[in-house]
Amino acid sequence: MVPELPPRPDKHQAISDTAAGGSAVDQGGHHHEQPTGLLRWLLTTNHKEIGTLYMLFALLMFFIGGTMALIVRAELFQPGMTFVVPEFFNQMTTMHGLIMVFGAIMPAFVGLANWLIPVQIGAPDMALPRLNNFSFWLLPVSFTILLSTLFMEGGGPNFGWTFYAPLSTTYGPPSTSFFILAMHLAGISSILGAINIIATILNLRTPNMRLMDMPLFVWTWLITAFLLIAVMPVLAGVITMMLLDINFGTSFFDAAGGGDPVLFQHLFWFFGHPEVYIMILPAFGIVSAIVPTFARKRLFGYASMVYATASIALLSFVVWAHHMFTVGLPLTAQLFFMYSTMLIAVPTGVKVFNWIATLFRGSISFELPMLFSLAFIVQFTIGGLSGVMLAIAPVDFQYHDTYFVVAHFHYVLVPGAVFAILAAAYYWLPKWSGVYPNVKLGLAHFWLSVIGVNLTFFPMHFSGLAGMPRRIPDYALQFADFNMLSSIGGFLFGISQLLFVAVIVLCIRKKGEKAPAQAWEGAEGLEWQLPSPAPLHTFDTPPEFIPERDSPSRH
Amino acid sequence: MLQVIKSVLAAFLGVQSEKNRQQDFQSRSPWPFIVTGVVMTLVFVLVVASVARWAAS
Amino acid sequence: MNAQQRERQQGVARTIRRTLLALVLMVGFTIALVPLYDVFCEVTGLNGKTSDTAQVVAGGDVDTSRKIEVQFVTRTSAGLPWRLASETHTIWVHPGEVALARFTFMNTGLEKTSGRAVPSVSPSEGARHFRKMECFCFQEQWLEAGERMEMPLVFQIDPQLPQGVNKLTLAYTLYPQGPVLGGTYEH
Amino acid sequence: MHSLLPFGRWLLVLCVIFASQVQAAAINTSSGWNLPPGVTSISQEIFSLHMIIFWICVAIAVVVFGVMFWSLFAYRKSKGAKPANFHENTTVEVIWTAVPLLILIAMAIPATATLKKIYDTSDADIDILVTGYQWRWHYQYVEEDLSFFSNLGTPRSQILGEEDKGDFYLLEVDNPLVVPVGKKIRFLFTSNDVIHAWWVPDLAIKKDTIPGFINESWTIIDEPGTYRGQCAELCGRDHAYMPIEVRAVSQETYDEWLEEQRQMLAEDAAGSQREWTMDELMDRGKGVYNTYCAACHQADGSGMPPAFPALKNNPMMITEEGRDAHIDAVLYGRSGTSMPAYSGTLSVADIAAVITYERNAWGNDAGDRVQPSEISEMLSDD
Repeated sequence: MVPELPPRPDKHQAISDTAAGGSAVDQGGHHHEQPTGLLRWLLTTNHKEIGTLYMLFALLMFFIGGTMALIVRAELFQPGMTFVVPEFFNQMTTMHGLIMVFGAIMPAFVGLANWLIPVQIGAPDMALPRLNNFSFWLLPVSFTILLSTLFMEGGGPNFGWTFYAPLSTTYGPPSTSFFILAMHLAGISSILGAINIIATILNLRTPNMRLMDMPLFVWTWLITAFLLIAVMPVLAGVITMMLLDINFGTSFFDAAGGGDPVLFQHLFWFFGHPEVYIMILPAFGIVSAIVPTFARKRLFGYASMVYATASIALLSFVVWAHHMFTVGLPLTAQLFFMYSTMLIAVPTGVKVFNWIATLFRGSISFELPMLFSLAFIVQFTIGGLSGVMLAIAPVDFQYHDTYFVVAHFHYVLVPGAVFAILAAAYYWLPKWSGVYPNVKLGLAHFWLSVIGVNLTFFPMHFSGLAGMPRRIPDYALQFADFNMLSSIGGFLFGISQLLFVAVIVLCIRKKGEKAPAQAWEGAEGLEWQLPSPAPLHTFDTPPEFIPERDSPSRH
Repeated sequence: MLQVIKSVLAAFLGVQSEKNRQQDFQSRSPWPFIVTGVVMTLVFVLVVASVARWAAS
Repeated sequence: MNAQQRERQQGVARTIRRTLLALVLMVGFTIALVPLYDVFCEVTGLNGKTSDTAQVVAGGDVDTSRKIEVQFVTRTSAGLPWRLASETHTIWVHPGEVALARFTFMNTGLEKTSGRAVPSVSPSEGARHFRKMECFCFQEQWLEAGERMEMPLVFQIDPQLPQGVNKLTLAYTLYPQGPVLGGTYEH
Repeated sequence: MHSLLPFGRWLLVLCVIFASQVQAAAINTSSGWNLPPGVTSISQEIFSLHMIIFWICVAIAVVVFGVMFWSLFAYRKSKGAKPANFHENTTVEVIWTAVPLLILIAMAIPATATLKKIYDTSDADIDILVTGYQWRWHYQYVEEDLSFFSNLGTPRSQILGEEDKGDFYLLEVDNPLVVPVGKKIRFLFTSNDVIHAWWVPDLAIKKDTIPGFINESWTIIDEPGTYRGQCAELCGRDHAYMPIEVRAVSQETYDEWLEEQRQMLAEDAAGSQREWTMDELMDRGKGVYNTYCAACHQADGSGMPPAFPALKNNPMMITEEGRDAHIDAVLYGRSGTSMPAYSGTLSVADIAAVITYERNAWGNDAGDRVQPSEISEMLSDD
């Protein structure tokens, strides 16, 4: 693999320093003979275009996965087998999970990384532009395969996104091998993306920018990328063992041949728990960028944020079995995983405290990105607190595999990670498109989302405590009220995301207030020195960076 | 080395004094920190494991 | 190409080499996890699996100060028309004492088939202290149609068994052996 | 850009809604908002642990969100707030690291104590082996030579909405697990196929049943009553339809029940020897069919091809030649399909009855009877 940097045209005048108020300088086009139309997007090696592709793909998957969630919520609107049959219900819950995790949230973060990391560290592009193109296009292939399993005989995967053996092996539908292929492709895409991001961050920073001068979004992604390198091979290993069990007569997970179904869970969660942090660490980086901007005050505890992110990442490798408290671990193991899980709450708490200390004595205004970030902090904290409750092993016997868990991880992932992604979109849309997102639509989107998301997931705490197991298509009558609320909330949240699409369409069509280079008053960072919209090629000459003046950790 | 260990320990708690932080900034290579971090994680695992073993007995 | 760019390119190449190395190490680690897990289970009794080869009688004195209740549970699984029964539900043994239990296998099907009994011990902490000198579970068994066979289990409870444990349950699940096709068993 | 006012007001409303929900959850412990305190000392300990950690979380949330919202309110730019310039403070950082750490340690101590009690399965009076099947539970009283299946008791017509749903919709079974109060019961868990989880909230027991492996747990139920639960681990299509019903009764009632069960077993054994009439077989067969077969092959035998073939007009079931294959399929299952073997699940009378039913219902006109004695001969050891 030969690393290749994008060619550097000499006649090109780099943009440096502030070009406040400047409109887009048209200089992207004359670089090379570029194919036009569809081919251009197919072959692009430009980090901004690939970033856009990633994010549009994630949005599409968000809607597909969301539609599946709404099918689930429609079935659960009232008790009884009312709308779909259980086989299809199981396929919907499984596909919803897989698509949202691997198709929506992860690609959305990778898209943000592609767009933002080079412009935040003053690099001309990602370190490996062609590899970048390849790792994106693996995703549509992967998810086409995954979605096509729904139309195969026996249907698509129906064993939950955690695909526990032997339900997914000995008892899986015939399409399971295609599911494994799709997961392999998505995994390879993630690994390649991670390598690219690490290579970019470690080598292409503008001169004088030390690691401790990088914006937190870059830091969180650096750590996330290391997590990906560490755990994606484990996922690949697990699904390969499944494939061997299914097709080649091995018995890794089959007790009949001397295997152990619990081994599957250990391996899966050894991947799966760091995976959870892969889906939240970049969100921490986003919020750490937005809160200081609109509090007009520097991020409190930059260094401790970096340290906390790193220790969360390291600790995430030693807590996996808290997903398995009911499989019958010996007492010592149970205690070990309970203690380590409780301890991981400490660095996570530090982050929340840092954001609040950033707000304290700031000069706060409530633009759209700030609203989403504040909602993120509150809602993520709710998810974190229910996480602490889940860490207490004896009590987890009552919570495990109920809607309480569903409420917990959705609070972390939807009002958490998804809100952070939406915050990021509203924050950087002026930079991407050159116009501010429409405030009226954005406000409506925000409030409907907040109400919808909490109406969906907050009652799930209660249905879970009251005893409703997860992944059931039909339930006892005492859960009916909570489920009806959740379903109403789910549809409200789902439909209000169409407003977001409207906001994006308006931005793409340049309908809206023109944004200057420094789109937000309090924003810091190299990306705000670029005109809005940022031209296709930026920082061909590394920008000037003076740590004493520009570093987020300066004194 | 002692300095690195101290920094990593502080990092686990998310706390670092001003002076030490400045010192950390001076070193350009992150590798000592990464290696120490992994080693400290192992130490952490052993400590928690022995606490668990003690509590279980 | 200027010096800075060359330096960057070398840096990128170095980083890629290192991350690929890390990737290879992780793949190796994943493969190693399977045998590691077995070792870990054997050492800690994580999953209640007992050793799948015959062990020798552990020396030392028989601990007559306590008696352990050993309970046998047998099950057959779908796809194998066999029955497996233990002579007794429970026997009491002193730690260190060598004991014998008899199990009866019956093939109620119409063909010669093979099966294997998979053992599991609960509480799992007891698994590694359950030493088997002779067991039908070490290999697969063949039975003619209608055949009945009695097979012994010779075992010993290690005197190292933790003090709190005074009852061990040994469960045998009988699984069909033979070609596995498309995830379901032929019989 | 826009005014704070609507934002603040909304947040306030939202907070009030949250607070009142949380309040209600905490107070109405019996109204289905919260964990049940349960009927064992362990379940009550778990419940109080749950409430302690819940209130600690509420307190943390109040403090954290309090400071946050107060800051949002007090340092509004629209009110002319000027930003301060601090961005770190080691003392504060040490405090907010140490305090949560101490709280967590304080939580870990009682949690450890409870966990140790949960793991102490020694000196049990009764051992019950619980085996998960797709999709029913099997209970075996290890010392009593007594075992039976426990199936969903809710009729399909209620699930499909053709009939009003009963009070215990999806939480009722045909054969509940009966146990005496005040006795230490040790449960052993395993599975026949995939992983299930046996969960009864009132007993605070949730344990995975894993094929080929055995798990254990225990309980002492203090109050007589009926305690209901469900399978808690996704186990395939009918995961929602395998409830658990535990009936805790006095020792005398339990002994009577045991005696009754033994008599029924004896009757069944006698029944497998005698000749059954067509009506008897059809009557019993219909019940067995609806419990075990109708979920896949449908109550009217139409099946759901291609996965679940139709039995109505199925050549195997209307011809004399198909008879052996038919019996074989029910006894030993069909390899390569999801048709399980019923030889270990159903009694010989049930098997004979259901085969007879399938051959003579919905217009199938094989006209023959399959006698229990015939089946037991096929299954006999020699």
